[in-house]
Amino acid sequence: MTAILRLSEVVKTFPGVRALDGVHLEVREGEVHCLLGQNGAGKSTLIKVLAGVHHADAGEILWQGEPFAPASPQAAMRAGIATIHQELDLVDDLSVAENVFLGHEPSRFGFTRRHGAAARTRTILTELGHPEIPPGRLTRDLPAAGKQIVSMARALSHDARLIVMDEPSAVLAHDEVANLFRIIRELTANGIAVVYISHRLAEIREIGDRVTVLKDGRTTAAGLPARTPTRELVGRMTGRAFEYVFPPREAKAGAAPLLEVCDLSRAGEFAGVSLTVRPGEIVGIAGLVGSGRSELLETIFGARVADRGTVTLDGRRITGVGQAVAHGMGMAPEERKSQALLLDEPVFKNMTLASFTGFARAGFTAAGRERAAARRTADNLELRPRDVDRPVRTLSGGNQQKVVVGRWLLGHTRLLLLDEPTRGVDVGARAELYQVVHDLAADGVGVLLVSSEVPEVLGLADRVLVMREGRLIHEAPAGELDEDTVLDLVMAGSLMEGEAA
Amino acid sequence: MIAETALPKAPKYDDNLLRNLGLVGVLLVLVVIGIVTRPELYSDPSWVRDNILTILQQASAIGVVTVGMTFVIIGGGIDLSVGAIIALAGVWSTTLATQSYGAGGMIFTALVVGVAVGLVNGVLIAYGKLVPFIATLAMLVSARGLAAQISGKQTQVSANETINSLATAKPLGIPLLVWILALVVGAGWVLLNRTTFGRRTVAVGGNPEAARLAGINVKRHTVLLYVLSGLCCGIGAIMLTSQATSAQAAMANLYELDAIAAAIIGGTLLSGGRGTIVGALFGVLVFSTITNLFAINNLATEVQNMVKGGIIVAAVLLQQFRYRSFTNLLRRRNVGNNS
Amino acid sequence: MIAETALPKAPKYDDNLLRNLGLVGVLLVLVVIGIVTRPELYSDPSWVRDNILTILQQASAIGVVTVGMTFVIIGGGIDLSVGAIIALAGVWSTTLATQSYGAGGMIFTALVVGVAVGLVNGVLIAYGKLVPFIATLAMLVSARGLAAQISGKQTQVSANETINSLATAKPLGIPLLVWILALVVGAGWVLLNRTTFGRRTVAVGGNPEAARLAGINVKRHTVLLYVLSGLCCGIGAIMLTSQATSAQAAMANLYELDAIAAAIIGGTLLSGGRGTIVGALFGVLVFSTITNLFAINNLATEVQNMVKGGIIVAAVLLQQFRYRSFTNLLRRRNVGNNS
Amino acid sequence: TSNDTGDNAQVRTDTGGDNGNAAAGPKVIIGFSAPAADHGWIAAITNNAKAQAGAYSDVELRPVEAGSDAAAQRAALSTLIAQKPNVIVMLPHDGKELNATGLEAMRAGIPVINLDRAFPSAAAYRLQIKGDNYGMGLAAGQYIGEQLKAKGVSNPVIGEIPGIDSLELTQERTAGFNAALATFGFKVANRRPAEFTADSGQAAATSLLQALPKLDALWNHDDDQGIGVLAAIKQANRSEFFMVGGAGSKAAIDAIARDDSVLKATVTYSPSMASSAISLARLIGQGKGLSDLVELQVPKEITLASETITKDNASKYAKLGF
Ligand SMILES: Nc1ncnc2c1ncn2[C@@H]1O[C@H](COP(=O)(O)OP(=O)(O)OP(=O)(O)O)[C@@H](O)[C@H]1O
Ligand SMILES: Nc1ncnc2c1ncn2[C@@H]1O[C@H](COP(=O)(O)OP(=O)(O)OP(=O)(O)O)[C@@H](O)[C@H]1O
Ligand SMILES: [Mg+2]
Ligand SMILES: [Mg+2]
Repeated sequence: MTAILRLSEVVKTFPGVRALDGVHLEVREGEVHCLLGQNGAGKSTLIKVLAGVHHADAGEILWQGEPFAPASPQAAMRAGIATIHQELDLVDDLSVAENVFLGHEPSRFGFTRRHGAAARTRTILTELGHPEIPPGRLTRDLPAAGKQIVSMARALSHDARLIVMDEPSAVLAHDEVANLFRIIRELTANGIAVVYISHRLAEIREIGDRVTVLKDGRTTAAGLPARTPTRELVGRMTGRAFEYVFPPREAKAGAAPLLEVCDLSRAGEFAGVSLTVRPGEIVGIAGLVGSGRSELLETIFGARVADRGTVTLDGRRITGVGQAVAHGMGMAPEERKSQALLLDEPVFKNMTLASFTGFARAGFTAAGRERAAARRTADNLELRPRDVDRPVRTLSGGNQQKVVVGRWLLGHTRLLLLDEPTRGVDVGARAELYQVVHDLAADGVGVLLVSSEVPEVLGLADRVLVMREGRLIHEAPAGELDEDTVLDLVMAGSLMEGEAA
Repeated sequence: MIAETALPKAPKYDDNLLRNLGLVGVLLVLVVIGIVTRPELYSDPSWVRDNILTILQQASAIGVVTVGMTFVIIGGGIDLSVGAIIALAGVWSTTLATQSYGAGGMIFTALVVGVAVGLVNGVLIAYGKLVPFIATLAMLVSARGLAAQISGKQTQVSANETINSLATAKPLGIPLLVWILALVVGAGWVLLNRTTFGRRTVAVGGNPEAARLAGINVKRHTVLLYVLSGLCCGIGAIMLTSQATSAQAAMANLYELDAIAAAIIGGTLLSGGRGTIVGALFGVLVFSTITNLFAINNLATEVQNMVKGGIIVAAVLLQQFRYRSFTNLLRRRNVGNNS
Repeated sequence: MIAETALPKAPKYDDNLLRNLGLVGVLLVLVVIGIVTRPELYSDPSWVRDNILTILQQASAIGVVTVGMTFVIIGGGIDLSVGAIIALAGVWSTTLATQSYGAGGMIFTALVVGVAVGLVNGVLIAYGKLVPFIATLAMLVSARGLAAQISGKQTQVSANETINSLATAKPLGIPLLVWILALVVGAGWVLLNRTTFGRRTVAVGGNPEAARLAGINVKRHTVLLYVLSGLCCGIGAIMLTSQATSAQAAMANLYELDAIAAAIIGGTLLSGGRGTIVGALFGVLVFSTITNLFAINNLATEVQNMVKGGIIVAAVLLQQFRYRSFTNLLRRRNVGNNS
Repeated sequence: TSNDTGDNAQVRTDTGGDNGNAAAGPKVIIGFSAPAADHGWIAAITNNAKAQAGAYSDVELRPVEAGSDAAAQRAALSTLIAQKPNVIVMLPHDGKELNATGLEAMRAGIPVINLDRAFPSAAAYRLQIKGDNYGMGLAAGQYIGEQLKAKGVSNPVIGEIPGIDSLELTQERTAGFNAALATFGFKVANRRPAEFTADSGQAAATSLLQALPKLDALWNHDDDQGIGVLAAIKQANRSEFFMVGGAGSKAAIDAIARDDSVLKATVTYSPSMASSAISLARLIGQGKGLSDLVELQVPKEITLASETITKDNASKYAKLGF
């Protein structure tokens, strides 16, 4: 097999950051080449250089044997490189078909040929296993997973020789990932090369042919076989040795419930949800994408108004976010960029967003104390870079997530709601986050966790609730469940007594 | 599988349609107020017909400008210089020198001036990286200054009968200016909804980064948007000049505010990425119907103004209310009751 | 816990500082132009001193308004009604009835009117969910209408010597109005940068959803921002009334555009979430220095306007250029050379 | 120009003597349109017209608001024409921009009386009654020239504060002013336009005073904005020059009479022309002529003289101030 793409000594610098510092990469025709690396290692930057978004400061890129320096995204696409970017790059107010063909619309004299575009979109979506997504619908109506499929359809709509996928599985549920792998196999069977980025090592072992590992903008291992033992891969990335590291826990709940949710309902989203969380307990909610878990958390937090039912924290009714926060509830929402972060503000102000009033005296903020507290939290979370004055925008995705979680470590949080806390978070940071959650629980904080990664729910939680189509259908201590059981419940509700849903 | 549950039901209703229905409702309410307050006028069908045509004719120039403005706003910008462009194009096309070239020369001049000023706006914004607000505000000031300079601050009378007759011609019984408005609105609708240019406008305004990643030349497109707005102003300048049979540096005063307000009332998002041409037209019609209502009731200007603010607020609230209650209704119906 | 030394250095340069430096540069350039064109005036130190105070005094009312506007814009809104609020507050506080309560009554009235109108704006926007542009545009129209109604379209002369003397008083040789401007700017700076209110403003404007989910009452805060702007307008109304020793419905015409432009030139993001009070002040000073430059050179209005647009563009470009070249410099130094 | 509104309208009803025109005749419906008043002079125009119409038992005035620009006024007048009044009196935003509307009304058989701002086309009006903008400038220039000459100032520094600079009337006033000064060999050293409002007058005057550390004379086109101009002069603590106003507001006339400020004179541009216009509209509607003239009909054009009000004659003009 010949190398279709070869990078050597590629350097890319942003003001104050050397994001790529001598990267080597060689991708062969028809292979799935995985890129591994911690948050901020430079993976996204690397593929943006390939996609013509950034221009390398130095180094050499050979594409199909020729020197290659795409001046624009269009140039890269014309050369045969299609990219699915990490941040969803869709226009919400265009239809699915319009997004798929944005920039290369089928047209005659400038008039769009909508039926042609719709038909071709439908074909591509069907190939992708999603004939149910209507090409004419506005993209804003799709759930995150649907948007990811549209991004993928867009990449396939080009006649690409190389498709780069930056964490495509981060927002996908279990069965979706299997579907994605089927598509990747079909692509590679046709000689198309795929560069695949993911923080989940199991996926890489399953789909990857070879692996290149980045650390701090440098290639630390190039072209390893995908079956390389986890220990070695993780070691190359971080110096650690394990993927999921769940700290040992002795269940010690038993006090009176901290959070009591009673018969909570919101029309069209979820209904009749009752649950409790005790101090020091970690309760996990498993479920499919779109099963209404995010809405449930937001409603408990008071950010959405319930149609029916009550939420009480320590016996006090919660009816609004302000009150929830005041009484010690915190939430790390699902979409960190749009729901949690002030991207242009420094890290420390983001961390203290919910607690700066507490630091303040008589309405005057205390930036010094805030900064010091934020630094301590940044150390706890091993934030990289550990600079709390840097705008959050310049942090990698995983580190941004740490900032969001860190926000609730600063206040006097007694109940923490976590929605997909490790989405896009690297192996090392993930372990650190798990440790943080455990430490919190050990301090008596109750945690309600939503995650699409079943091992995470099982490994982290004391007690697991399974949610399906807006209802809780099962509850059991984590120890009594295994991955397959949970997946069965999530998909089919097969352990359900009445099969009501 | 994106479960059917995860995909919201296919909309049986359309955001934009509902909004526009809301605006039609507002228009109807205004007409009803007219009928109630001046029944004797409204009892005469030929007066009613004339009145409708008058409203449309009064809306024509600002309507054309609003179409261009809507494109600019959807594309993520704003154009504060539209009134000034009209003044400059109007004045330039009515200088004695230009008038000596006849109607063709005057129209050509107005359009070229509009396009040229739009081009300067676009280049300053796209390549000079100026904030649109500042760039077009600077253009507002400069273009009005230049117009004053060219006209020597005099009102320049158009001696060209062809130009002047544009405002009086009534092919098929409908004023020519209204035909022009209809044409521009129609063309704008097709351009926005049926061409790659329109789709790219939405992309550039809604998510410039995504547009760039999709290979769209965002800068060039931005320039084109301001050129389009300038072109609409050129057309508007000819329309206004023919109506006033003259042009001057102070003409089309504050058109920018009216055009922006009409676009927004019509459902265009000031932050870009969303908007409709038909909504903008309704926005313009609401304003021009309000003016008409005041005129037939002969309200004092200060009362007019006090009431006008209230009507605008009420119109938008009404529109929102209709919209919300309607979607709530649909939602309830789709969901059924959970127990 | 980690030793301070282990932490990375804080950034060595600051966006805002650089921007403001750019504006200071623009001001210096304007002054140099003044010196070159009218050396005989600038050779007289006492004239220069007077001139600086005059520029500051002329900037004082609009400066105060711009501080409020900057808060509103940083908080994600816009206030088109500032000029109209000034007119309404000015007219209301100079009616014969109000004047009979003396200076205290007049000041109180102006402030209350400002706050009340701001409150209405804020409630319409935060709770009525109106787009700020539309809500405050409606308020602009209504408030000017009400002002015309109250004043009977007459210029209302202030017979109150205390009010009128505000514009002539010069404690420590510096006009009282300039002191007021300094006070408001200082208070604004502290409020934005050192208080929880300022923090909330940035959060609400930068990402309202994030602010809400962090427990901030976004709606209430939005209302407070418009109230603050209204309050600044009330202060501005008194300042302007004392300067003109009168008030009328058309006063403070187009102040909204000037205030927004000054804020944006000063580095405030029109989309919210970022901005500086000091920058806004420099923006106001740039405008007022331009006016002064035109006056001492006796430029004709039309030339003035043409040049003014150019100066604004040049100022912003200069500022950007400085900024970019400076950061490029820093970047080059860090990186070394590329092949 | 003051807080007392309305009571000071300039009305003339000569009922006595052998003036046959005063006797009530057939009913005349007069349509009236003037721009939205945000300025004392325009407000006085409207007030005068209403007051004068009220003084006749055989006149019904139908005022239509003309809004804030020419387009709005065109729209308002179309609806007025449709109502077929006997005569229309209008003060156009701009004569040239409203020319077509004048023609439309005349074609519809409604005589049009143009107040103050001339139509270019003679077929567009029946009667033109206006002030003399050029003459106003001439009068101001003449007064200033004479005063300075009397004082023996050879190379005077003269300032000018016009109103809205893009208006043609401003241009005419400035042209007259320059022409008169030229006869003395003088010229304007600095010209800072305001916007007919007191606050803009203050700003313009402050700039002007700053630009001219020494000043001999100042013409401010408009007494309403003059309130701000005088305030600025006081704030700058300047008094080495004298000032001439324009239009002839009550406050200005009083100040001239008191002679306690730099304001020494004002040149009139009286809104009383609106009262005259209504009287003449009535006569036109009734087919009568001016009784002192031999002609059977009202003439086609009347231009009011611009008079110079000084301390000496201020008392005579006091009741004409608006
Ligand atoms: N536009 C930018 N300006 C400044 N710094 C940037 C920019 N984009 C990325 N960086 C920095 O470059 C480094 C590499 O970031 P990159 O996004 O490539 O990491 P990544 O490997 O994709 O991480 P993740 O797994 O979290 O997505 C990070 O330190 C990041 O903060
Ligand atoms: N703003 C919205 N408008 C319309 N429907 C929405 C909106 N937000 C969510 N939904 C719908 O609500 C349902 C549940 O949404 P959501 O995707 O948040 O569930 P989830 O279990 O949290 O899944 P995920 O794993 O993606 O977080 C879905 O049908 C989704 O499409
Ligand atoms: Mg990445
Ligand atoms: Mg979710």
